[in-house]
Amino acid sequence: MSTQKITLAKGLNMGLRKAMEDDPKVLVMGEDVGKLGGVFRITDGLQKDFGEDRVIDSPLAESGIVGTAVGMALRGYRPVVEIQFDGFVYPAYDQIVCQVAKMHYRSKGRSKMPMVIRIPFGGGIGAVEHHSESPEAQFAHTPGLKVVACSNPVDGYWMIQQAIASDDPVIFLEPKRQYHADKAELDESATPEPLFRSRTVRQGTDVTVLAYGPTVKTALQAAEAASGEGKSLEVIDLRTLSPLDMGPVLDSVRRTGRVVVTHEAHVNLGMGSELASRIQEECFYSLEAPVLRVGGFDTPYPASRIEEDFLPDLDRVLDAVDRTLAY
Amino acid sequence: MSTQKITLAKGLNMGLRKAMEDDPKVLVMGEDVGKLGGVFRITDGLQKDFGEDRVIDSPLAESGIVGTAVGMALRGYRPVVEIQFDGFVYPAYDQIVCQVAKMHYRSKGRSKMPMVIRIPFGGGIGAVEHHSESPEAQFAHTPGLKVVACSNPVDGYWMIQQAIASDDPVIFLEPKRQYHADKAELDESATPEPLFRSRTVRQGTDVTVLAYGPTVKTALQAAEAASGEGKSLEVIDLRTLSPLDMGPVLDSVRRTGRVVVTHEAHVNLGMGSELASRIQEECFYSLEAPVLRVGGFDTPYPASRIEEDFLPDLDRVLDAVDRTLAY
Amino acid sequence: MTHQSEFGPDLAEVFGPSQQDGGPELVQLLTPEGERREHPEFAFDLDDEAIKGFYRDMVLTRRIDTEATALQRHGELGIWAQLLGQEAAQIGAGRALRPQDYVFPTYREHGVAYCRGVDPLNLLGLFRGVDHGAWNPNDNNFGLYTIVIGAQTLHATGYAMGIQRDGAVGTGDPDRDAAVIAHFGDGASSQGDVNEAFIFAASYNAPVVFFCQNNQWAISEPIERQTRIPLYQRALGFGFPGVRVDGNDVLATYAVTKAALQRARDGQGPTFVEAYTYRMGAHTTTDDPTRYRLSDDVEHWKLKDPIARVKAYLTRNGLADDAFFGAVEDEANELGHHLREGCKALPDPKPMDMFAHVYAEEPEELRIQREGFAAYLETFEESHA
Amino acid sequence: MTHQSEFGPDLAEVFGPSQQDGGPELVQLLTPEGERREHPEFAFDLDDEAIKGFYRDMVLTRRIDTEATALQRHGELGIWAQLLGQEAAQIGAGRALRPQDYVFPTYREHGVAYCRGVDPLNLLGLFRGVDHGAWNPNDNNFGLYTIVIGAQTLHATGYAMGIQRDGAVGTGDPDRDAAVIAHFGDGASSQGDVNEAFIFAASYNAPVVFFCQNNQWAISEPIERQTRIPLYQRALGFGFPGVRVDGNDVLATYAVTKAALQRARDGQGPTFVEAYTYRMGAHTTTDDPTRYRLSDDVEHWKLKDPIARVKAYLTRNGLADDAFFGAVEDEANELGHHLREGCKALPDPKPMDMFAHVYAEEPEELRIQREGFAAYLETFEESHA
Ligand SMILES: Cc1ncc(C[n+]2csc(CCOP(=O)(O)OP(=O)(O)O)c2C)c(N)n1
Ligand SMILES: Cc1ncc(C[n+]2csc(CCOP(=O)(O)OP(=O)(O)O)c2C)c(N)n1
Ligand SMILES: [Mg+2]
Ligand SMILES: [Mg+2]
Repeated sequence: MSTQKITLAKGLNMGLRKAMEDDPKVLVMGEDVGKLGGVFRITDGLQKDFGEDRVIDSPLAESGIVGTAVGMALRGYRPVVEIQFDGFVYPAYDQIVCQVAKMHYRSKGRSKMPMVIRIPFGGGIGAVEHHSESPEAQFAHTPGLKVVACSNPVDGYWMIQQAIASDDPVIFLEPKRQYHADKAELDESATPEPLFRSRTVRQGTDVTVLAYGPTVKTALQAAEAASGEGKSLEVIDLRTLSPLDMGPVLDSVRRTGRVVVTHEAHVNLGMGSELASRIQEECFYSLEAPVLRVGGFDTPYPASRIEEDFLPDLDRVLDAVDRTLAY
Repeated sequence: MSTQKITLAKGLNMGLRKAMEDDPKVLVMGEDVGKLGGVFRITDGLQKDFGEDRVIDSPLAESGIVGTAVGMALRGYRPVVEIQFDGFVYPAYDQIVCQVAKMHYRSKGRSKMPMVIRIPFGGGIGAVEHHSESPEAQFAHTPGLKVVACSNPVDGYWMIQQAIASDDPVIFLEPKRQYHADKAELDESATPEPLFRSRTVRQGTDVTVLAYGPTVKTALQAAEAASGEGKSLEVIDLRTLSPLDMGPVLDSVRRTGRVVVTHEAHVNLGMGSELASRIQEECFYSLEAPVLRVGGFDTPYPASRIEEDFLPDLDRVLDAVDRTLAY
Repeated sequence: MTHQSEFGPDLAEVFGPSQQDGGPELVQLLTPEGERREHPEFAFDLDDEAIKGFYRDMVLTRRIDTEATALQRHGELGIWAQLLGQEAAQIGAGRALRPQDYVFPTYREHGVAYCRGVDPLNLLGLFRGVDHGAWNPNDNNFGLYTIVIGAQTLHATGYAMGIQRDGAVGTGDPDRDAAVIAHFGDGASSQGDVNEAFIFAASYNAPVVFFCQNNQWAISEPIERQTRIPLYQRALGFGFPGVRVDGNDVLATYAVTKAALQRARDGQGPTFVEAYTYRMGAHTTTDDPTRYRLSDDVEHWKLKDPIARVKAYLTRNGLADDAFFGAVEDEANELGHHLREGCKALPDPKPMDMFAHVYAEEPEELRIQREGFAAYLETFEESHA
Repeated sequence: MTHQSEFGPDLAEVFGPSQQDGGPELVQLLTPEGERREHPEFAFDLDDEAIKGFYRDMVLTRRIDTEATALQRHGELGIWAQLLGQEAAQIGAGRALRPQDYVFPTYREHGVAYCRGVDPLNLLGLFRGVDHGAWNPNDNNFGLYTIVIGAQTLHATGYAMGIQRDGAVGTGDPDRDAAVIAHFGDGASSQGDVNEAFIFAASYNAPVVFFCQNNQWAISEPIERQTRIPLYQRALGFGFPGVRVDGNDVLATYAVTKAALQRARDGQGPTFVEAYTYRMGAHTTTDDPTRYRLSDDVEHWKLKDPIARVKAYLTRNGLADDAFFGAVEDEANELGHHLREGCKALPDPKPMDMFAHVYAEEPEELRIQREGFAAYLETFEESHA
């Protein structure tokens, strides 16, 4: 197969289509996923080709969407649920943490829950309240769920298929501000990396920068900028948030001795706190400086005109890099 | 006023009564809080004395309870909501994180949200699924909420009144297995400590043990046991989880250089991870060993016959103490 | 300072309150005195042998309940959710099912579980604290008990949507067409999830029967707190039929549920069945109903006992003799023995079991945690050795 | 492989689908042609001057909407939720309110906001991204816009319960008795929260009017996905009255809402008002309705324009002349100017504003974070200096 240049939105769309072609049990469900193709057009064209029974426009009720998806999964289907925006996942929170996450455990493995819950997450698109949230830590704290975040078009294509193929429920986070941003070359004949693996996206020797979803790009930009000043940053795209793939992280930290974690979620009890905890536990003697965290501040997501101040950016990442290097 | 020996359940009940007497705007609402006095009897006798309009038995719907409480708060009331068990707070999650937490911010401080959401939390009572959860980290991650946990009868009495007096919404966690356990002497004429302060409940020099709610007792027992072996543990009852009161914690760590955090919530992204992150950030050079975390494992809460293995206990705390001392 | 609410229940006057006798809309085919009644819409289409079978079912179900209650009192169970008084509702509903139908229960459906062939011993596990559900839901098309109120009604609706997608609705093949039944209580009817289940079921015309046992109480809260009008009418506002059946009448419950299930299997969509009954016991063994309800009410409902009326019918019409009743009693005794002995013999889980089945595919970090705990436990065994 | 669902809408046949013309149950007092109609239950009790006032209100409201839409197109707003076609529903509802009543809006209640005296400029803030809500809800008893679908219906119900507790219901004092109105859309009717609001309101007999603008669409989903029967009937199942009113008829909407509010103030509990209307524009300025609906439908609804019919009535009956219409037009132009100039002049928030009002009492840790960020920002100012 020849390669093509695609956006993240396109990669996800193609990945969904592929999964639906490969397995008739795969269903897509959510608000406006049918004719409209979702507000971000990620499911564009799927209902036309797979019909209303496989691409299901739902009533406006997130608990209902996830709860009925549980039932469909129990019947042997593999539902892929779209939550329209991050901030609207909360009405379904009970079904996710008490039912989706626990069904396999409760049933001693007799009832599988092969469900994917797709959530466009993060900010930076100038949206109104509730449209720019980063709820990943809350799900990662819940045993029974797996949580991943893609950061680029090629990962979008492969990871969505892998998540659908997983027999465990996967919270699938998509950095919405990347949907229609950068394009990348997709080779459909390639062999993807496993889903629950982190990836070192830039080698470096001075500081390890951990990122996922939307902040991978920020981290890479920071690394580029830092290299101009003679600082060598290693950037890891975590990709999987639960489970964490600590192998590459610890390897890197043992080499650099310095870590900056960056995400859009609030710093307090965000993924950065878990990463910092594990790193100091595992690499205590390798650390030259404390693990520093650069995230959304511990305020509600602000009005969009100042969202870029709320969100971690190149400068704040570099500031943390400088601080860690100054130790 | 003379002192009396009371349980935690009694302390909370007396505190609620006092708050209702002091301020006619204080309302109590929840499932079975009326004639039954709540399944744990924390609201025992209140409906009889304050009437059905102030002690409100609600329909069986947690989102409805919290959502209507928001409206009552907007009308100038101070609702105290009871969630029957920790595991049943999730249907109200959306109202809590999107409305209760954000109303003050959204309205530029014009709409106050003086609401208390009482949640009996934690395990150890031999209950069935969903009755032993520890959801605190999820709330602490949410800006706009304040989160506290009481650990003893006297704190129960004072802290509930202080939480009700707070103009910010407070998630009020009550260690249910302590409700009817140990008694303590209450002096109603005493001046309580402020609500958002941690308290050193045992002085020590070798290791700092951080605990809250149900694990304070465990930590104190561990300290007692350790002292027999010549190890001196300092125990801090955090009391406030959001905001954290880092002052006493950092002071202690600077003296001991070693920390063990213990809570019943899952270790992964639990309060321990935030505490570890902050401690390594603030006291990097004081630490002699990594901050260690002893919590519920990263599995769903198991069947109650093995819950004591899931929960952190004396031995697991001491094990961590030994590990940190061995560094 | 004691006072009642000043906001009068004017709606109850308009729409009529929920009545102790169920009101005129109640479908009844067997009176509390044991007399058969006809109903214009619903007929009981089985013979007297079947009624004898229902009698047996109800006696055995009650025995499961009293035995489990006793086991709780003796400390063998942590808690037990009693069904006393609800036997007819559960047997009537349970016996109306076909093998291919699927049941989503609450935590109180012991009688339905029995009808599905779930060993009652398996029900005890979660109340004893040895597991969260001992049976395989796929063995008997009987889902695990669900404790979060109302959550299972959405699962039921989704499962029914799956049945539709499998083409197992409205084909006319009696062995293929399938329905789902979702059990829940009167209190549950207030949960958002339950109402969303109604919406999804109506919207997709899903083959699901919403079977509500209105036992008049949600722990200490009377039905009037949840609704001011008869509960079955809730369904009408969502666009599907609702029926109130005498839940203490096993014949009527059977007939109505059977019709509703057939409607679902035929592709005619959801039905709401309100089985009007009464929780004769406490909410659970830890509850104390004397705090909130009158013993008078309980006495009133004793006269409507679901088992007594079938016994009266069988006796009065000479359909069963002492030998029959004695044989059922013997069977019940045997069952009691099975439960008592079986319960005590239920193996405790091992600490390490808590790590089993968290995921279909265990992540490395959990494996490490598991192995770490195993090693930790071994240090104790060593030190005790 | 294109195919439609095989699960037929049999319920729609039974109960009758939601009709384009609202069906026989529609309360209408002014036809699309501008003719007055009588209704046995609801009368319009104001004079022609009031109707002229409504005309003005609707024209100004529409101008707010078109102006804001244009501002969005010019990049001055991030997004705008248009109300085109819903002016009568909002003015009718808004003008039925008394000062002491309280409004809980969605994100589209620009007309109601206007009625409450909220400066339309204040509505732009959140769509421009300068704040989450610029007005003080207590100034006009008009709550902030709520974006999470349905959440505000529970707030409304709770607020109404507060009114009860303040003794401001059923006293007969017209300046004291108060009601609450909760706005929401047809799509919102599927949310658990909205249904729970119905339950709480019925249970406590709360003085709240549930005012649903059924504009036939929830983004791309037609009303049939949310309900198979006319939406106002939903209320009946919860035990309170539901009324379907022509939401493009400002007289009828006013009359029905006024009656419902009075019922609430009198202590007779909740009412559901379904204002049957149509979303003439896109869901928001970022939506593309050509993907999912026919322009035929839009054309059909154009004939029912809420403003045109009042104009027809006024003209036909010689109640208003060109001078009147010209004056209203002038006012609208002035309003347009106010919005255009005002919008561009809306001050951007400062970065540090994000830390304001997180709490009533700022915790120390947040103060430290805030001060840290301020110091960080200063390093830039220095480096730029
Ligand atoms: C979401 C949730 N909230 C609260 C509870 C606690 N609870 C358990 S049973 C019950 C009452 C249920 O009443 P009903 O639905 O009438 O069923 P019944 O117990 O009468 O069979 C309550 C409040 C729960 N299990 N789940
Ligand atoms: C809980 C939640 N889910 C999804 C959304 C996204 N969303 C915004 S408006 C809308 C449709 C609302 O339709 P309706 O209630 O009919 O109101 P309308 O927009 O037509 O006025 C959706 C799905 C949201 N805001 N909140
Ligand atoms: Mg009940
Ligand atoms: Mg709509």
